[in-house]
Amino acid sequence: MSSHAAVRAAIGDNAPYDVMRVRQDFPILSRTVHDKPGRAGKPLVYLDSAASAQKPRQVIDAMKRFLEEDYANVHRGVHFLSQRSTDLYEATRDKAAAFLNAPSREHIVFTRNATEAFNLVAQSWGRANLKAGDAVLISGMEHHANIVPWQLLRDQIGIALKVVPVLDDGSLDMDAYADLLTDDVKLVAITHASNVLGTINPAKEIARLAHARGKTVLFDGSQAAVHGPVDVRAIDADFYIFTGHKLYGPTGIGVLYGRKEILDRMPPYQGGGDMISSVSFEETVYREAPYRFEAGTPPIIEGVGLGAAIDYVTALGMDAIHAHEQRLLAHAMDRLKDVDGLRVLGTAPAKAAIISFTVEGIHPHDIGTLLDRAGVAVRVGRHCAEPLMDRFGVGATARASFGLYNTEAEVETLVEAVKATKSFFG
Amino acid sequence: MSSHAAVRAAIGDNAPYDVMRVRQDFPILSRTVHDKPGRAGKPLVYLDSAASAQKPRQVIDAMKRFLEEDYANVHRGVHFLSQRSTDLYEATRDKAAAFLNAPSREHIVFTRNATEAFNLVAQSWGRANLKAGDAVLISGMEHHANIVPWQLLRDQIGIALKVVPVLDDGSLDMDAYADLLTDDVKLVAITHASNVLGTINPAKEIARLAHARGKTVLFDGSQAAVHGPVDVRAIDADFYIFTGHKLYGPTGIGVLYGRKEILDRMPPYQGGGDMISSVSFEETVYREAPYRFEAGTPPIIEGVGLGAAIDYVTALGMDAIHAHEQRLLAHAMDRLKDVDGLRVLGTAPAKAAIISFTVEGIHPHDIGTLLDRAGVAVRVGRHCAEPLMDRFGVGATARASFGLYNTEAEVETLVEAVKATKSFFG
Amino acid sequence: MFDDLRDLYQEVILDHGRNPRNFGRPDSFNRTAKGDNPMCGDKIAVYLTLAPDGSIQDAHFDGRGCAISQASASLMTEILKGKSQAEAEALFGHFHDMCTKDDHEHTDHGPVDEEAFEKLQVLSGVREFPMRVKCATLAWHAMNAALHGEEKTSTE
Amino acid sequence: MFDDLRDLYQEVILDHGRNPRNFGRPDSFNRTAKGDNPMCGDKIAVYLTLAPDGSIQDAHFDGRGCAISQASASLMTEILKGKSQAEAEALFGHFHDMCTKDDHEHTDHGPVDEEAFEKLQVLSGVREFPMRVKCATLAWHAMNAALHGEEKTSTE
Ligand SMILES: Cc1ncc(COP(=O)(O)O)c(C=O)c1O
Ligand SMILES: Cc1ncc(COP(=O)(O)O)c(C=O)c1O
Repeated sequence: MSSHAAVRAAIGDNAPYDVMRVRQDFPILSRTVHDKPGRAGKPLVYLDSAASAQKPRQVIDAMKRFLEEDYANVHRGVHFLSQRSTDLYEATRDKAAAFLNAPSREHIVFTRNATEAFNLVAQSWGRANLKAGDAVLISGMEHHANIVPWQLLRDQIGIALKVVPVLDDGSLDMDAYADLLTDDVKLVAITHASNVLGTINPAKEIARLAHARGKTVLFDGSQAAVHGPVDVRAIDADFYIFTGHKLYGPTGIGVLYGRKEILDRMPPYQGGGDMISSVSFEETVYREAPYRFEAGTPPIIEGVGLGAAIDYVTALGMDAIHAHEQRLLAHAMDRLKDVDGLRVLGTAPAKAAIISFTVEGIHPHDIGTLLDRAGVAVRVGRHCAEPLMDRFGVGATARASFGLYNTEAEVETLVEAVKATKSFFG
Repeated sequence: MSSHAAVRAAIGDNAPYDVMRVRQDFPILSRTVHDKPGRAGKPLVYLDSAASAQKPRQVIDAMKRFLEEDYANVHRGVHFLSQRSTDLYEATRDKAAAFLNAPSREHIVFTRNATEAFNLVAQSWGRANLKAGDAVLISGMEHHANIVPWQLLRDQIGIALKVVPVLDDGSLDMDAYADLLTDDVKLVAITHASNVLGTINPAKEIARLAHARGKTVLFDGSQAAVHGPVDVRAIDADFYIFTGHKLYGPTGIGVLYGRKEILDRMPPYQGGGDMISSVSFEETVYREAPYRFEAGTPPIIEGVGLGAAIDYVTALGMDAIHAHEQRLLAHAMDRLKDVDGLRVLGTAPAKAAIISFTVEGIHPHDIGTLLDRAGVAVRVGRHCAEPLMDRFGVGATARASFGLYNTEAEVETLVEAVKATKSFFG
Repeated sequence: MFDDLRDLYQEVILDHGRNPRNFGRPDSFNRTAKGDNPMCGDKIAVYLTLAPDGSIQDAHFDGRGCAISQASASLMTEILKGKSQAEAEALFGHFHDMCTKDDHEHTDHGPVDEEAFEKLQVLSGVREFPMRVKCATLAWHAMNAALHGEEKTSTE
Repeated sequence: MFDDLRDLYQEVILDHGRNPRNFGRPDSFNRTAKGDNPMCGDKIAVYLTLAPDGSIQDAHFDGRGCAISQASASLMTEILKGKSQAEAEALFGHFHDMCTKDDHEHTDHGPVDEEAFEKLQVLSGVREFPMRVKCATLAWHAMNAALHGEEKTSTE
C-alpha cells in the first residue's frame, strides 16, 4: 500500500480530501530537522500552525512571480507596472471580502497583522466612541492582542475592562455573558476561536445578544478564519479580524473587516501618504474608508501573497479543510486519552484542531525540547494568553495545532513522542 | 561592441561598477511593457525607484528559500524551525544596525514601513515628551509621512508645527533654521534627502545646531539611506528612519533607529503579544526596547528579505552606488537642459539622483501617460509632498528617479521620450 | 511612438485642452463646487447658473488639470447649457458608465440627449486607461455636487 | 530517540529537577528577588540570608520551572552557601559565559571557586540549546538582583 493509499484509507476511503496531494504543495513539509553529519534527521512533523502556518508553493510562487514581473508601488502611478501592481493588490481586497462574505472591498482594511487591527479599532473607534466609565467586554480566553490594546486605552481614557469567564471545559460562560451586557458596556470584543483551547465560540449568539442591547461587536477571527468558513454577515459582526500568516499567507499583513457605516465615521489612525486627500501645514483632509486607515506604502507583496493564499484555501474549500481537521482532532483526542498523566485543556463540544496539554511531572518546556528532537514541532509556553493559564492553574502548556496538511500518521508520531518523553523523564 | 562593453565605455572604462552585470540580478528589468498581440512592447525603463525600488534575485530567492526551508513563527518557540526563523530574523537587526553604523541591534525597531515609524515616534515619544505649547520643527520639503503624524498629535495634545523654508534651488534655508531653533521647539524632524527635489540636507550640521540647544533630532532617511552611506553616529541622529521597499527589499518592513537611552524611556506604542513580559487583566508589564514596540507577529519574511537586501547593497558598496548614481544624475541634468520649456525643481549642490520636472504647456499627468507608452516609468503627481508643490507654485511634477541599476542609455530614452511628448502636444 | 495614444488624445480633446471653453469664474452664478483629484493634484471648480425652473442656464469652470480633465470640463460646460437637472444627471450617469464599464454593463440612467452624449464619445478612450478615468470624470463629479448644493466634492 | 539529549539532561539534572534542594520560602532571609521567564511562563523567587560581612549564609528558592531551571536553581543554592558576594558574582559571570559563549570568548569575571564551578558543568549542555539558556540562568539573574538589593528581576 503506498503511503498515499494508506492515508486515504486512514481518513476514510470516500474522503474527497487528498491530504498527500495537498502536502506536495508545501515544500517545507518534506524536510527533516536535526540532521547531523553522518546521521539523517527526523522528518518534520509540523504541529505549530496555530502560531503560524506553512505556505504552499502557490503563495510562494505568486510573490516571486510578482516581484519578477509586475512589481511597483501602488495607487499613485500612471505607469504600466504601477497599474498592474495596484490591480493585483486591490484584487486581494475583493478576495478578502468574498472570503468573509463581506458586501464589498470597501469593508476591508489591510493592517500589519491581527494585532495592529485591534490597536486600530482601540485607538480610532475607541477614542471616538468610548469615554471614562464605559466598558469593553472581553473574555477569559483572549489572546494578548485582544487584551493589551484595551488596557492601553484604559490607561489613556479611563475605560473599564470586563471579562466573561471560561467554564471548566473551555466553553464561554454564556449565562455570565448575558448578565455582563450591562449599560456601561459599549463594545463586546471576543475571540471567535481560542488559540489555546480550540473552543469555537457561538459568534452569532454573542452578536445577537449584544446587538439587542445596542452594543458594537468585534470578533477575533485569527484562529476561526483558518479552520472553517466564516460569514461576517451571517454572524452579524461589526468588526472581524484575521491575520495573513495563519491563513497560509505571508507575514506583514492582517485584515480588519468593518461595517462600512462604522468605518466611515472613524477618525484616521496613523498619518502619512496614501491616506490623505489633501495636505497643507495648516489642515489635512483625509481620504474615505478603508484607505484612510492605510498610511504609507502598503504591504503590496504581502497583499499579492495573501490573495494567492485565499485562492488556495478557497479552491480546497474551507468546509473540506474543516472536515479534514475535525477528523484529525477526533483521532488525536482519542489517542492522547491513553497517555497516563496527560491532561487536555479545552474539551468544549465545538472545538478547532488545537490541543493544549500538560503531562504530570514534566514541564511543558521540557516536553517541547524532547518532541522537537523527535521532529515534532509544537509550541510550549503561555501562548500569549497568560490570564487563561492562570484560569486553569497552569504556568504553561504544550500545544499541538493542526493545519490543512497534517495527517493521522503525524498524530501517531506525536503520541509516540509524548510517550517516549514520559519514559525519558520517568 | 556588446551592450555590456558599451556601458562600461559610457561610464568610464576604469569604473569598477558594472551596471550591466548588476542589471542581470533584477529579473523585472528585462521585461517589456504594453505588448500587444502581434506587436512587441517597449523595454521597461524603470525610473520610479524613489517610489519603490525593484528587487534583486538575491532578495527574491532569500524569501523563497526561507519559506521553503526554514519558516516558522519567531521568538517564543523551542522547536527547530522557530529557532532558525528567530536567528534569521534577528540577524537582520544586526545587519540594519551595521548598515546605519548603530552601536547594536537594541537600537533597531522594525515597523511596517517608514510611515509607521514616524507615527510610533509621534505617539510614543511625542505623547511622553511633548505638551501643549511645545513645537516640532519640520521643513518645507517633508514627505506627508513626516507631516501628518505631527498634525494628528497637534490635534490631540496641542503642540505647534513649525516649518523651515526651502530656498529657490531646493536647499534648506539654514539661516532660517538656526533662527527657528527657539525654546519651544523640542524636536527637529527633517528629511535627510528630499523625495521630490533630491536635495541632501546637511544632517550633521542640523543635528549639531539642534543638540547645542538641547533638542532631539529625527531624520527621515527614506531616500538618503538608499542613495549613499549613512552613519547615524557620525551625524549624531537621535532617531533615523528608512523603509525596506526603497532599499531593494520587500514591502511590509521599515526601520526606526533610536538612541537606546531614548527608546528605553519611551512608553509602548501598540499592545499585543511579543511586546509584553507579563499580562494579567489588571496589569501588564512591557518588555524592554526594541521589543516593546513590536506587537504581534513581526514581519518575519520581510525581515529575511530586508537582510538579503542590505547584504546586496553592502556587497556592491553604498559608496559605489552613490558614485554610479551621481554620474547618471550629472548626465541626465545635462541632457534635460536641452529640452525647451523643461524646468527642473531642485538644483541644490548636494542632490540625490532624483529629478522632478515640469514641461511648459503639458500637464505632468499627460507626460506620465506618454512616457509610459515609451516604456519609461516615471511618477507624476504631488509625490506625497503637497506643501512643497505649493512652495514651487506647481500642482504636480513628473519625477524621474534613478536606482543602482539604471544606465545612461536609459537617460537617453527618457530624454527622447520627453521630446516626443512635446511634439505630440506641440 | 505614440500611435495608439490617439484614441485617448483625440484632436477634439487636444483642442479643448489647449483652448478650454467657458473657462474662468463668471461674475454671477448660483451653484458651485470644487473637485479635487488627490492623485495628480488637479483641482477644478464648477460654476452653474440655474434658472428658476432648475435647468442649467450657464456653466463655467476654472482650475488646473491635465489635457483630459480640462477637455472633459470644457466639453461638459458646453453640453450642459439648457439641460434640465434630470438630463444633466442622466448624461453624467451615461458618461460615467462609458468611462468605466464595458458596454453590456451599462445601467439605466434615464433618457439621455443622444446628440450631447455623442459629443462625449471622444472621451471614451479613457476606459483603456484606468488611472485616467478620474481625470475625465472630475468636472462631472463637481457639477453633480454643485447641482445638489454641496459645497465641495472630491472624485474619490 | 533522545540519545543526544543526554548532554542536556544529565542524570544530575534530572535528579535535581525531580528533587530540588533548598526548595521553599525559608522562615528568615534578608534578600530576595523574583525571576520571570516570559517565554515559558516560569517564575521563581530566590531568598538569601547574608551574614554581617556580606557573605551568603544561606540560599533557598521556590517557584515553578522546567527541569533545567529547577536543577540550575537547586545547584546554585547548594553552591552559594558560604560564598562571598564577589565569589558569587564571579561564579555567575563564569556560568553565564559557559551557557552562552564558546570557550575562547569567555571574559574575566575574577577568581572563581574551581570546585564549585566544576559542579555547574553539568549544565554546559544548554549552550547547544539557545532557547533554553534563559532557563539555566533564570535563578542566577534573580540571585544577582537579590544581592544588589533589587526587588524583582527578569531574565530578559
Ligand atoms: C522622504 C520619504 N519619507 C517617507 C516615505 C514613506 O515611506 P513608506 O511609504 O514606505 O512609509 C517616503 C516614500 O514614500 C519618502 O520618500
Ligand atoms: C486568537 C489570536 N488572536 C490574535 C493573534 C495575533 O496575531 P498576529 O500575531 O498575527 O497579530 C493570534 C496569533 O498569534 C491569535 O491566535
